[in-house]
Amino acid sequence: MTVVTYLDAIRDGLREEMERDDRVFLIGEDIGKFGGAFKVTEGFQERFGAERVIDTPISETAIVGAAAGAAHMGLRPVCEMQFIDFLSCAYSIITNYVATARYRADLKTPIVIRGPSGGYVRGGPFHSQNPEAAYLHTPGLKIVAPATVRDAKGLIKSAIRDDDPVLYFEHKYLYRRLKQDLPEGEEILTPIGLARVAREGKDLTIVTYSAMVHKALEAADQLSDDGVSVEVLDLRTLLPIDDAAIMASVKKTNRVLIVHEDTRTGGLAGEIAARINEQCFEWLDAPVRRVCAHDVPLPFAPTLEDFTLPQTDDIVAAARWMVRY
Amino acid sequence: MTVVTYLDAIRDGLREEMERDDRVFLIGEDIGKFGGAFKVTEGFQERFGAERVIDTPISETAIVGAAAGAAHMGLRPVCEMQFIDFLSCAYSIITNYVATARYRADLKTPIVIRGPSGGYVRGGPFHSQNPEAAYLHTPGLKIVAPATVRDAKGLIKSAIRDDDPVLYFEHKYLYRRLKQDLPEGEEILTPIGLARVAREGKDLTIVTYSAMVHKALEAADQLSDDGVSVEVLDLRTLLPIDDAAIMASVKKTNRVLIVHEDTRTGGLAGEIAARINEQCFEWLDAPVRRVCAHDVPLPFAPTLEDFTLPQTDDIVAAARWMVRY
Amino acid sequence: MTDIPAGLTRAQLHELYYWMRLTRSLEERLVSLYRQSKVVGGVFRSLGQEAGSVGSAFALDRRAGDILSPLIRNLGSILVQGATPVEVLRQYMAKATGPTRGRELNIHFNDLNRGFLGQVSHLGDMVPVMCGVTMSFKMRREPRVGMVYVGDGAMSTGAFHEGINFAAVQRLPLVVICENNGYAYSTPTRHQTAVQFLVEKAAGYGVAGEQVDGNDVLAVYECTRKAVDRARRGGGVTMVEVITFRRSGHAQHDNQSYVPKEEIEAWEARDPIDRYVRRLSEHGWASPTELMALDQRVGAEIDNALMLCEDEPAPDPASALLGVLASEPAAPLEWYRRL
Amino acid sequence: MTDIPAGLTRAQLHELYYWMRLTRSLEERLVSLYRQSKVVGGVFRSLGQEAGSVGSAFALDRRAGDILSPLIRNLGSILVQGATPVEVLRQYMAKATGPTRGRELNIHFNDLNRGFLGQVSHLGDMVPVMCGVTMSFKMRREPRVGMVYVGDGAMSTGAFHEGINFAAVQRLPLVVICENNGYAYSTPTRHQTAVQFLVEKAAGYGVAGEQVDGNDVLAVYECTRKAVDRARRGGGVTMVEVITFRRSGHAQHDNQSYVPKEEIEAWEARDPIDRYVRRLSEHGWASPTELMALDQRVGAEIDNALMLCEDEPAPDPASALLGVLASEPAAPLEWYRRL
Ligand SMILES: Cc1ncc(C[n+]2csc(CCOP(=O)(O)OP(=O)(O)O)c2C)c(N)n1
Ligand SMILES: Cc1ncc(C[n+]2csc(CCOP(=O)(O)OP(=O)(O)O)c2C)c(N)n1
Ligand SMILES: [Mg+2]
Ligand SMILES: [Mg+2]
Repeated sequence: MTVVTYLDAIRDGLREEMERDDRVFLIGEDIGKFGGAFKVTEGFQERFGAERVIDTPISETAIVGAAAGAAHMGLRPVCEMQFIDFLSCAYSIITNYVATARYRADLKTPIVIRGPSGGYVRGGPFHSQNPEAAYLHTPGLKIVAPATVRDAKGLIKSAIRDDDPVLYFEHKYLYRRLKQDLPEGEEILTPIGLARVAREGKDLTIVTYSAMVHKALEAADQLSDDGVSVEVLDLRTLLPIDDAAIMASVKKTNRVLIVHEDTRTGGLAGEIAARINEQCFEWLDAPVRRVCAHDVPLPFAPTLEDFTLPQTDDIVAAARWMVRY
Repeated sequence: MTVVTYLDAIRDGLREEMERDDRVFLIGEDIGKFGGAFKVTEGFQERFGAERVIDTPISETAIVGAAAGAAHMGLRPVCEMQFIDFLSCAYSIITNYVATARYRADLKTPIVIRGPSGGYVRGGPFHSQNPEAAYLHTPGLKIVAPATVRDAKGLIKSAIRDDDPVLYFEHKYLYRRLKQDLPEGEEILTPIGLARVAREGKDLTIVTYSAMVHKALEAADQLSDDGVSVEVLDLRTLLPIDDAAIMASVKKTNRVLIVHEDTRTGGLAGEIAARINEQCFEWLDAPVRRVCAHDVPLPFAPTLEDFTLPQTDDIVAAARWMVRY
Repeated sequence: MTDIPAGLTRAQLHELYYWMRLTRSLEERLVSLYRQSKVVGGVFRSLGQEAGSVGSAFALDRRAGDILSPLIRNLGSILVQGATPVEVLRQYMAKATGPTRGRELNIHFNDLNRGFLGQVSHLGDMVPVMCGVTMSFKMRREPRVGMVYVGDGAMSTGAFHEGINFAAVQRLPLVVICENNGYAYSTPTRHQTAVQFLVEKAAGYGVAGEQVDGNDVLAVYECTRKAVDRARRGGGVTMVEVITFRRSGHAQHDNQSYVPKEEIEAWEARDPIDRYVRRLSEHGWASPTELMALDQRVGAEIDNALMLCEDEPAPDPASALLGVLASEPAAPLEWYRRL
Repeated sequence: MTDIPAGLTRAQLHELYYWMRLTRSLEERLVSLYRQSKVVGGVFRSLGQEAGSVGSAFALDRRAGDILSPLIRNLGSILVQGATPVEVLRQYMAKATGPTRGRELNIHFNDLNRGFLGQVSHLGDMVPVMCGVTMSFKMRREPRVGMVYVGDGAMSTGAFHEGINFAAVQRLPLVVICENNGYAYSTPTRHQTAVQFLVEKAAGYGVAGEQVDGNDVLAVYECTRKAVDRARRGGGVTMVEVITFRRSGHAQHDNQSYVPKEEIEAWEARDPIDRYVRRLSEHGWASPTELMALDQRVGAEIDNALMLCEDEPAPDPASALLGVLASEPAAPLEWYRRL
C-alpha cells in the first residue's frame, strides 16, 4: 500500500497505460518539459519522449482535431486542457466532428480529453468551470468525473481503453487534498457507465458526483446524528447515465436529492430528475429536489464564491426538508 | 391585413427596427448584396447601406465578438448565422465573453444572434441542428424561438430592443410554409419571458415551442375527436423559462407532456420536467413525460430523419398514454 | 510528338483526362437526377475546377498510403483516390447501400484504406484533423503524405489557422491546397481577406508557398507533386494556391446573379478540360479516337453505376439508432414508439 | 542637452518614467501582499516588459477617446489610460469596493470612458471584440483608435486569426501589439510558431507590420505612434511586434526553471527602466533629484492607495446574485438557502 493523491492517481493511470500500450500519447499545452500547469505529466517527456508527450501552441481546436485524426489512424491520444474552461474553444470540433465521427462515417475516434475543472479554489469565472452540461446533450460522447483517488486512476485507464471519445473531468480542488492508500501492482479499471454506492442508507438518496460526493458524505454523517440514514450515489460516469443504479436507490429510499457544483438551469440534475420522474414516479414520497450552484457566472471573491457554490450545510438543510416532506 | 410568411415576418421586424433605430445594424456571411442564404435580408444593403448590413469573412467568432464590442459602444448589432449549426464555432466567445460581460464588468452587450435552426428539411447532421440546450446552461443569455408568424416578428423586434444578449432561433421548416395575416402598421412586440397558450384544454398540457407547436396542435385536434381536451403551451422564450405559465397549466390539467425536436438527453425538456416536479409535485396525476428526437446525430436520408424526429402520431400516442395513466 | 512534361507517361496523361471527364460527367448526371428530384438535398458543382481537384490528387501516391481530405467541390480528388461513381450516386440519393448508409450527404464519406477522409460541413475542421492523420505518419516513420483542401472562404476560420500553424510547428507531411475560385458563396475573395493572393499567407506560417494556374491540370500536378515530394522528404508543410473559378453557383439552387457575366465567360474560355484536350491533340499525346474511347468509357461507367443503384432501397428507418457508440449496439428506442 | 526625440516634451519624458516606475513598484507591492497572502489568486508580473506596455499606451490619445484592451502583463497600459493603483489593489485583494466588486481578478476590469476594456482569460477573444469597438468608431466617423494586445502564445488561437483578418478586410482603426516575450507559460516562441518573428505574420493578413525593441520605451512610443496615426488617418490595421522578455515567471508560483539563467541575466542587463534612466541622465532630460521626486511620488501614491483599501470589506455574499441580466434585478436565491 502507498498513499497517493488524486493527482498522483491520474498520473499513475496515464503512465501505466502509456507503458502498456505504445499507441497511447499525450498532447496539450506545456505538458512536456514543464509537466503541465498542475504537473500531472511531470517527467513524462523524459520517460516517453517528445513524440508521445507533445507540446502544442495555444490551440485547443488543433489539439482535439489532431487527436481525432491520429485516433482514426489507430492511435490513442489523451488531450490535456490546461484548464477545462478552455475546452469551450474546442466545442465545435468536439460536438460536430468527434462525437459524430463513428455514427456518420464509421470512423474510430478513441480519444480522451482531460483537464482540471471545478471551483472552491478562488479561480474566478474562467478557471473554475464545470462544463459537463454543455456536452451532456451530444450523442456520441462519454463523460466521466472521478470523486475518489481510486476512480481517478481507474477511470483514466478505462477512458484510454474505451473505443469512444471520453471527456474526463478531474476536480482541481481534490488534486492534492484527497489521499488514499492504493495497493501497488493492482490493475485498477473503473467500469465506464456504472455508478457507485458511496454510502448505504434507507431514508434518502443523494445522487451526486466529483467533489460534491465528499460534501454529500459530510452531510450524511451530520444527518446520521439526528437519525437520518442517507444513501450517497456517486455517478462517476455522467454520460451515459447509469439509470439502473439511480432507480434502484430511488426504489429503496423513495426520496432523492440531486447535488452538483454546476449551476442549476440546464444542468445535469435536471436530466436526472426527469428520468426519475419518468421511471420511478410511483415510488416518490417527495419531489426530487436539486442542490446546485446559483445561476450566475462563478465570481472570484471568497465570500462570493462560497455563497454561490453549494456547501455541506446546504445539503444538510435540503436533506432535512426532504425527509420531513 | 396582408398575408406574410414566417420569413417575411422576420424580415419586416428587422426592417422596422432598423428604420426606427439607427443604432441597429446587421452583420453576417453573405447577408449584403446577396441577402443571405435564405434571403431574409434581401434588399437591406441597398436600403440601409453597406455599413449597416455588413458582409463578413467566414468567421463566426469574429462576427459575435465584433457585435459584442460594438454593443459595448452603444450600438445594437444583429448577427446572422448562415445556419445555426455554425453557432457552435462561436460557442466560447458567446458563453465566456458575451454572457458574462454584464455580470463581471457591467458591460452593456445588447446583441441578437439569429439564424435558421431545425430539421424536417433533409439537411443532414450539420444543417438541421437545434442548439438551445447548449446555451440553456449559461447565465446571462436569453433564448427565444418563435412558432408563429406573429411571434417571429414580435420576438425579433423585442430581442433587438432587449438590453441582454438574445439568441433568436428561427425554424427553417416554417420559413415559407407558415403564413398568416398581419395587420399593417401595427407595432408587434412579443414580450420576452412570457409563454403563450396556443390552445386551451383541461385534460393534458403539452409544453412545447418552435415548429413542434404545430405538430402539437395537429395532435390536439386528433385527440379532441376521442374527447381528450389538450392545452398547448407555446413557450416562445426558452431562457428565462416562464415557470408561472407552465405551473398554471399543470395545476389546471395535472398531466404534462413536454415536446421538443431536439434530442432527449440534456435537452430543455429535462429542465422543465425537473421544475414541474419541484413546483407542482402534488398536482401531478401522471409522470411528466417527454417526446423528443432519438439520441442520435440527425441523419440525412428522409426515412432516417423522419424516424429520428418526433412526428404528430408520436405526440398523439404519448398523449393517449398520459390520459390513460 | 513532343516530350511529355512532369515525367508522366502517355497512359497517365490519358488517366488525367479520364478523371476530369468522369468528374464533370458524373456531376452533370447528378444535376439531371436533381432536376428529376431523385437527389436528396443540393448538388454542388466543381464545373471549371476539375483540374485543381484531379491534378492535385494525382500527385499523391496511393500505393504509399497517402490520404486526402476533400471539400464539397473536390469530387475529382476522391475519384482519383478510388471513390466510385456508384458510391457518389448512392450518397446523393441517400441510399441504404451508400457508404454512410444514408446518414451523410454528397461526398461526406471516407475510406482511409483508399486514402480519402470525408469532411464535415464546418469549414476548417479538417485541417486540424489532417494534422492528426499526418502526425501518425510521422510518429510511425511512414513515408506517407496528407493533403487537405481549403477554399478562399474556409481560410478565414479559426480552425484553419490553428491547424496549419500546428502543422507548421510540427513540420508535418501535409500539403494544403488553397482553392482560390473567386467566391465563397456570394462573397468575393477581396471581402474574405486583405491580401491579393492566398499564397501570401504561407510566409506568415513559416511554410512553403506555391501558386499555380488551377485550370491547367499538368501545371497543378507538377506544382503539387513538388509539394508532396517535399512533405515526403520531411520538408514539412506547403501551401499551394490553385487559381481557378467557380463557374456554376454555390449549389444548383444558386443562379449566382452576383457574379458578373463577363467574368464567367472569360473563365469558360479557359475551361480546364477543353484546354487539356487541345494540348493533348496539339502534342499528339492523345488521338481523337483515344479521347472518344475514354468519353465512352466514362459514359458507360456512369450508366452502369446508375443502373446498379437507382432502384436500391432507402435506409431502414430503425437503422437510424445504430452505431452512435462503440460500446452500445444501438441508441434506445424512444418510449413513445413502443406504445 | 540634446533634442528630445519623437516630438515629446521634457514633461512627457518624465511621465513615461513615472508610468514605468509606478507599474514596477505597484507589482512589487502586489508581490509582497501576495507573500502576506493578502492577495486572492496569483500575481502576474510584467517585470522587464514595462516599456512595451507604457510606451505603446502612451501613443494613444486619451482626449480623443482611444481605447485599448490589455492582457495580463499590461498593467502599465491601463495605468496610462487612467486606471488607478487603488483599483488594481482592490481587484487583487477582491474587495467589495473594487471595480468588479470582487467578481473578477487582477486587471480584468474596464472603463470605456477612460479608455480600457479588460480582457477575459480566453486568449484571443479580445481581438474580435476590439474589432467591434473600432467598427463603432468607423461607423460614427469618430477619429478614434483602438489597440489590442496579444502575446506570442495568444496569436495561435483561432479567435486572434478571425479577429485580425476581419479588421484587415474592414480596414478598422486598430493597432495590434504583439508582445514577443519569448515564452507562453513554459512554451518558447519557436514551439508556438514556425516563423522567427511575429511581425512576419502581418503580410499574410495584408496589414502593415512594424517591429521594435520592446525594452526601449521611446522606440516603442515612436513606433506605435506611427501605427496609431496610420489608423486614425484611415490607413487600417498595423501589427506591431514588441521584442521583449518575460523576466519573472508566468505567475508568482512559477520559478520558470525551464528558462536558461543566462537568458534571464542577458535581459536583466537590458532592463527598460535602467536603460531609460541612463538615457534621461546622459541627455540631461531628467536630473537625479527629478527622478528621485518621481520615485517618491510613486511610493507615496502606492502607500496611500494601500492604506485606503487594505482594510476594506470583502463583498457581501448575497451580492453575488446581482446583475446577471439587465431585465432582472437578481438571480433567484436557491431554495435551500431559504430553508
Ligand atoms: C464554419 C462555417 N461557416 C459557414 C458555413 C456555410 N458555408 C458553406 S460553404 C460556404 C462558402 C465556402 O467558400 P469557400 O471556402 O471559398 O469554398 P468554395 O465553396 O468556394 O469551394 C459557407 C459560408 C460553413 N460550412 N462552415
Ligand atoms: C484559449 C486559452 N488557452 C489556454 C489558456 C491558458 N493560458 C493562460 S496565459 C497562457 C500563456 C500566454 O502566453 P502569451 O500569449 O505569450 O502571453 P504572456 O503570458 O507571454 O504575456 C496560457 C496558455 C488561456 N488563457 N486561453
Ligand atoms: Mg471559394
Ligand atoms: Mg509570451
